[in-house]
Amino acid sequence: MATEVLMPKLGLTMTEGTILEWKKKEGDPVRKGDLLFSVETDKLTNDVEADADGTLLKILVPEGETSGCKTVIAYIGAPGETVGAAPASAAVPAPAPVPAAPAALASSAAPKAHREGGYVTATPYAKKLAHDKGFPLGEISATGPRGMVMARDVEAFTPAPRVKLSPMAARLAEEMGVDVSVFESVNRIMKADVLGMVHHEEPAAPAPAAVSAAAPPECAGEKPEKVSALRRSIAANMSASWSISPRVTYTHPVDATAMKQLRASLKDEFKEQGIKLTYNHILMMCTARALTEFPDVNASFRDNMITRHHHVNLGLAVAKGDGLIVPNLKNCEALGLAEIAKGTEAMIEAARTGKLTMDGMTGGTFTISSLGPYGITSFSPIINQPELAILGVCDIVDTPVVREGQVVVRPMMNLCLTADHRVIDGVMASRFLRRITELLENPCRLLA
Amino acid sequence: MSIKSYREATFDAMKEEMIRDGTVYAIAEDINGNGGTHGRYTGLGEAIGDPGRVIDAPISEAIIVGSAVGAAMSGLRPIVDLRFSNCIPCAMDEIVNQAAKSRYMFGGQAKVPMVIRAPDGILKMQGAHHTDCLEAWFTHVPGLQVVVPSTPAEGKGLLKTAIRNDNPVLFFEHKKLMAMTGEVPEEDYTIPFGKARVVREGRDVSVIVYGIMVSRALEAAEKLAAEGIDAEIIDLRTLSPWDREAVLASVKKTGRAVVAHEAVRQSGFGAEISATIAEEAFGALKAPVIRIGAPFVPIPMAPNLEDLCRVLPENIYEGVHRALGRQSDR
Amino acid sequence: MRKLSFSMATCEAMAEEMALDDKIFVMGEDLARQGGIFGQFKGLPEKFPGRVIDTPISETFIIGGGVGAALAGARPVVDMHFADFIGVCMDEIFNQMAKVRYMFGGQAKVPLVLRAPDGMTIQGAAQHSQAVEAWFCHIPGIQVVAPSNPEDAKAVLKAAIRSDNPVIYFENKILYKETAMVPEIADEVPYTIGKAKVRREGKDVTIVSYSIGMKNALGAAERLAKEGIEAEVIDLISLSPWDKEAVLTSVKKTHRLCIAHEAVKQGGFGAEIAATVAEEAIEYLDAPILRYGAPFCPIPFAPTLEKMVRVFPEDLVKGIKGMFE
Amino acid sequence: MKVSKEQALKFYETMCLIREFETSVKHDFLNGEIPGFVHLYIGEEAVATGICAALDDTDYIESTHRGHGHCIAKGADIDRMMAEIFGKKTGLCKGKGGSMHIADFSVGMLGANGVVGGGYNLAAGAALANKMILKNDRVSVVFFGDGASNRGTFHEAANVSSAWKLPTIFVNEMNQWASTTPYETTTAVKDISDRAKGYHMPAVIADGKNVFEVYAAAVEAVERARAGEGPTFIECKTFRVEGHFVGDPELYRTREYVKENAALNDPLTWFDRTMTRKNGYIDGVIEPQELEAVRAAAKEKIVKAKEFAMSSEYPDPDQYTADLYL
Repeated sequence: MATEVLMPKLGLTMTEGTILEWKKKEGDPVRKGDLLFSVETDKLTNDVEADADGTLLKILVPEGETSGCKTVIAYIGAPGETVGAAPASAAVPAPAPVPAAPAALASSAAPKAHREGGYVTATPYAKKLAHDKGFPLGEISATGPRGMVMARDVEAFTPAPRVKLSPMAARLAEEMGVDVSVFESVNRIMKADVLGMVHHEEPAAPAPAAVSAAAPPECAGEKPEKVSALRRSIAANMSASWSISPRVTYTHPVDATAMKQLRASLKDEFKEQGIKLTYNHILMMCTARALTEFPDVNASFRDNMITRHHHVNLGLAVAKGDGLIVPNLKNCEALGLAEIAKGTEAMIEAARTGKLTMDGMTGGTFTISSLGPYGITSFSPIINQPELAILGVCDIVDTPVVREGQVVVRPMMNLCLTADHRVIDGVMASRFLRRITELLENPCRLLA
Repeated sequence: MSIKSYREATFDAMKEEMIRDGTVYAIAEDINGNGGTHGRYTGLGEAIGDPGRVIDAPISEAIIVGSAVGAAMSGLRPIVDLRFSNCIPCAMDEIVNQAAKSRYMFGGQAKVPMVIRAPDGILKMQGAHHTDCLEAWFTHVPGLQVVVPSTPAEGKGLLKTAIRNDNPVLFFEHKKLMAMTGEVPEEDYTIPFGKARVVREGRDVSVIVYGIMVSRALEAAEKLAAEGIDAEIIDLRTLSPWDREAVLASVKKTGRAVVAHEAVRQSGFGAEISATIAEEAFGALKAPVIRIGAPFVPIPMAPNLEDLCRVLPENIYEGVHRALGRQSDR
Repeated sequence: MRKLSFSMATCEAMAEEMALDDKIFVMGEDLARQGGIFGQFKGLPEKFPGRVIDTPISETFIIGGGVGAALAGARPVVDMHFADFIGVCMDEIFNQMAKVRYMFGGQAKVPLVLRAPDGMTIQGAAQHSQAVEAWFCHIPGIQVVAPSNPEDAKAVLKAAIRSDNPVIYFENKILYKETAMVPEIADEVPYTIGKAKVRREGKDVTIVSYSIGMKNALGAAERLAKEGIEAEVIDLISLSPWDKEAVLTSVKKTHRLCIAHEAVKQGGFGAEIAATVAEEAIEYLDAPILRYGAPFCPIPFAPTLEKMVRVFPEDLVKGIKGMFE
Repeated sequence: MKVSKEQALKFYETMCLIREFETSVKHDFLNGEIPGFVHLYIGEEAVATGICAALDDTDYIESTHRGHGHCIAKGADIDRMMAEIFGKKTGLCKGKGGSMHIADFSVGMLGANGVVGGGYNLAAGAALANKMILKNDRVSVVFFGDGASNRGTFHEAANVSSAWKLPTIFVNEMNQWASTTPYETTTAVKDISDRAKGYHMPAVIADGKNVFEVYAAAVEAVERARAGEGPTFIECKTFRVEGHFVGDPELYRTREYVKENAALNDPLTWFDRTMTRKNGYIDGVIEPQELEAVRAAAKEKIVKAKEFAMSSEYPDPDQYTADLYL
């Protein structure tokens, strides 16, 4: 009897996945634990391991195609074994996603068998595994005998972002089918947030009827094309942010001379340690320091409540394929330049290769977006909710400036801070921006 | 190397040891008549050129074992044969209160180097008085050592160790082993007690067995391998002392354990093994520890009922599946 | 209710049952003249002349004879003097007592009680101190009980005498002197063999024991309570059959299991309990199973050495606290 | 002592039944139809027959692993005996016991015993219960071989039986072979009955091929037992014609030796020879054709018994846990 390979449900909100690559061809021998395929979800790209030994008999969902979770996408079995045709559900693209249940209600989705008396039964190793990974046992669906969670269940589990909702928000989210997980937040989501989303979130996969209704006039060769899950998720996030935050962008010039000198003086010695030092890293260091001094900027705002974060988790907008993701580096305030440089490069590499962990994606407190390399001298970035501000970094341009009455040429760079006026007024924004400038223009102050 | 039956291999072991050491002698009922049960002693006296050291005993287990304890304490190395494990209880006191304790009670003044050979296990329709596997009792008795060989070669090496060993040793030999043949080294070799043998390496599940159950486990492993399940099989060889380290190491590797023996399941030695795993390899367990043994009844005579009391490859195969969570518990 | 010692409680049980059924008789060494070496038969010879029989020192006859008497329709209660000597009549127990009913397809029954005083007294040494209950839990066809206090001693013995199966009744020698309140009139059904009792309710850890081991279990539970750990203490009372359900239910509640007995740990009955939980409820455990028993050596004589082979409440306390680290 | 001709024919019938039964069992075992172990009673028929003839149905016997003869002599149902030996559900023990563990409590046959010397204490216990507890006059007989007389259990049971004057009758089947060992090589006494002296027990030696002699000894022993005078030791000199078990290679003795002794000790030929001419056991003689008729009838019974056994079912698997606990 051949084993079915299912489209995994990697996390609470995933309803479908797109096969990026099959690591094995039909007819290849497969051992349990081999990489079998990589799948793109609305958040990350995951490599999925085979759960059975045998031969990859048949691939039902080819590369590039999307299929709903838990539908059969391939068969593994004995060589030559014949397998039934693909179940209808697998052949057609995923159906419109059901509203994702909020995390708070998620456990109701998992099998009941193993939770009598509220205790989640699991093998000792599964418990250890879940504990080490910080997974909540209760959310892991059990496939073991007597309904116990097995190690394999823990391994197949990808946790949902830890979203907390107010009861009212949870109800609304359910009724209106809002995917609350797009808030990657440590904060409690309130009614207002959900309502804010409803008007802007575009349906992840419009019902066919809706499509024809909204269809643009058909010209030869033109066809509405489904965008990637990642793009849809970006779209949702951006519109959400746009609707939620009344924002102002402040621009301040920086004399990059000292910054360039600093990099020049450290570059080689860092290189020896195999560390590539960029202006971004210096910028992050200074920003982190400034943020520790402006708790209201290193914060998030919700339902007229402000949460001031104890750590600076600096997000960095990273281009990825046709999209953009924002991984963040934790506790930057405590990191030295070398650590920041190392951490950042690793993070970017991970982001580009889809190796990011959920943890690397969530919990940011402030974001930096740099378009310098593209010669941009001014722009107004959009805040990465529920943060309160984002720093846009522009190109360094040799510019004639007046110093002590003399016109001199200096490498100048614009910093564009977009701040949420609900919390951050002009003066605070300016002071913050000015502080970063001071630190960049005179890095010794970092020691002060 | 040469192909020998278990009967021949253990015969060689005794012959070589009795020639090497004049203090070794064998005593049992019918030992000269038909060469003892299963003909394991046929021609032994002549083979060692000293028929006087192969002694016919009256039907009196108490005397056979008791006298051996006395002889051992006075410098000899008796090999005692009890014909059927079910005869052991007739000499239980001599074994657990005399043989096992004499050295300890007397502060090490005496030693009791003796071997008690006891054929056991289900052959065919011998009924309740000739078939029990009683090894568990003696693993609970400090002072005794318990050996359960699994092949002709193992039998030879372990029996030699048992004879040279200075402690009282119970040597349980499944009746189905007697005719089993296999490669047996010609040379003189011994196998240390307390060292298990990994019969087959595997990564998915540890199957812990001993005696006749080893070959049955291997049969099960073949079938499992065909399904891509890779079982590791451990032959304990000796139960007291037993190789905890080997078992724990294997279970920590595979995360799953199946313990099997032909003896009655309740309070059998399998309980000690799986209890130890539950204590000391707990965090590594990916599944319940599966324990397989005979049901809680004496062995019935009718063949179809008797079959229900055997532990066969199918039972181990099914147990492994349970350990893998392939099917839920019965 | 009045205070009664364990041994007097067993005497009462015997007297009450013997008065009800004159097929019941007692047979063993040193019974008639001094009522048993531990006074556990006091008064019976006088009350029931001719039904308390002094045997020669012939264990195979005491047990084998008991089996024969049972087959002939009597209801013998036989005494093993010291459980240590039970090996002398192992064949009569294992091959006869346990099997005759089964081998003969249910034609016979063996309503026999074997009373076996066991355990360490003070310096009884290797051949007068053993706890060997585990052997008999491995034998289909007999039942094994081991009460831990005077009240149970009486109820369980009455149940054993009324049972139509051979029952081995292990009575710990230290417990004989234990006194406690025991009801005057026993219930109609004194005790159901195979049922455990929860001696103390708790939510944090389950301690399972029986016979003298209960002293350790309850002692440890008290100390643990002072440290905020609520132990549930289960007294198995009957080892074969044993109350698997009671243990599993408790473990599913507390998620931790500690087992203690006086017998040698290796191959002891604790292993059966632990193995059963490891197979049937491992998914409920939050910590490795703890098992306490004597180390692997005979019982030494010298007090300093004997102390080394005993289990103490402190041992359990230490181990159980470790479960919460 | 003299008996009626009917009684003599009854003896003969029983002995023939045993002989035919064992012959049939041997044949079926060698043909692989009967598994396990079977130990045959051929050559010793007069002992079981003579002893049991002196007992009532309510008296008890404890048998050995060579117990078919005792079972038949005590009056067990032959069909169900045969079925038991084949392991069928219609067997006396519902297929749980087999040859070595055959019993018929309905006729006071308390069971064969797979353990050599396992029966003494049980018999003594039954005797004790009957005399001292249940207060009736039933007697218990324990059969045992010369080999089994070396078990410690013999001595414990003999001592209590005599000390308490229990109605136990020790019947030693002195067949000269302790399985494969000539008894004299492992036994100190020439006559096993010498051991009775040590227990202050009256002993008598009977010619094991002479059913009348055995019967007479038994009658006397039963009288003593019922009269509360205690146990008796009856040693019956006989000969084990077959190997220890069917299939025994008998490396320990020659065919000639066996033939010779079998002829000397065979109870049936002795009976034929003695009864067909004037003798001191019955008035008159028994005609050869009368004997022939008895033999034929016995053969027929056994054929039927085998048919019954063969046509019976094996036990239902779900019965394997039955009959253990009550």
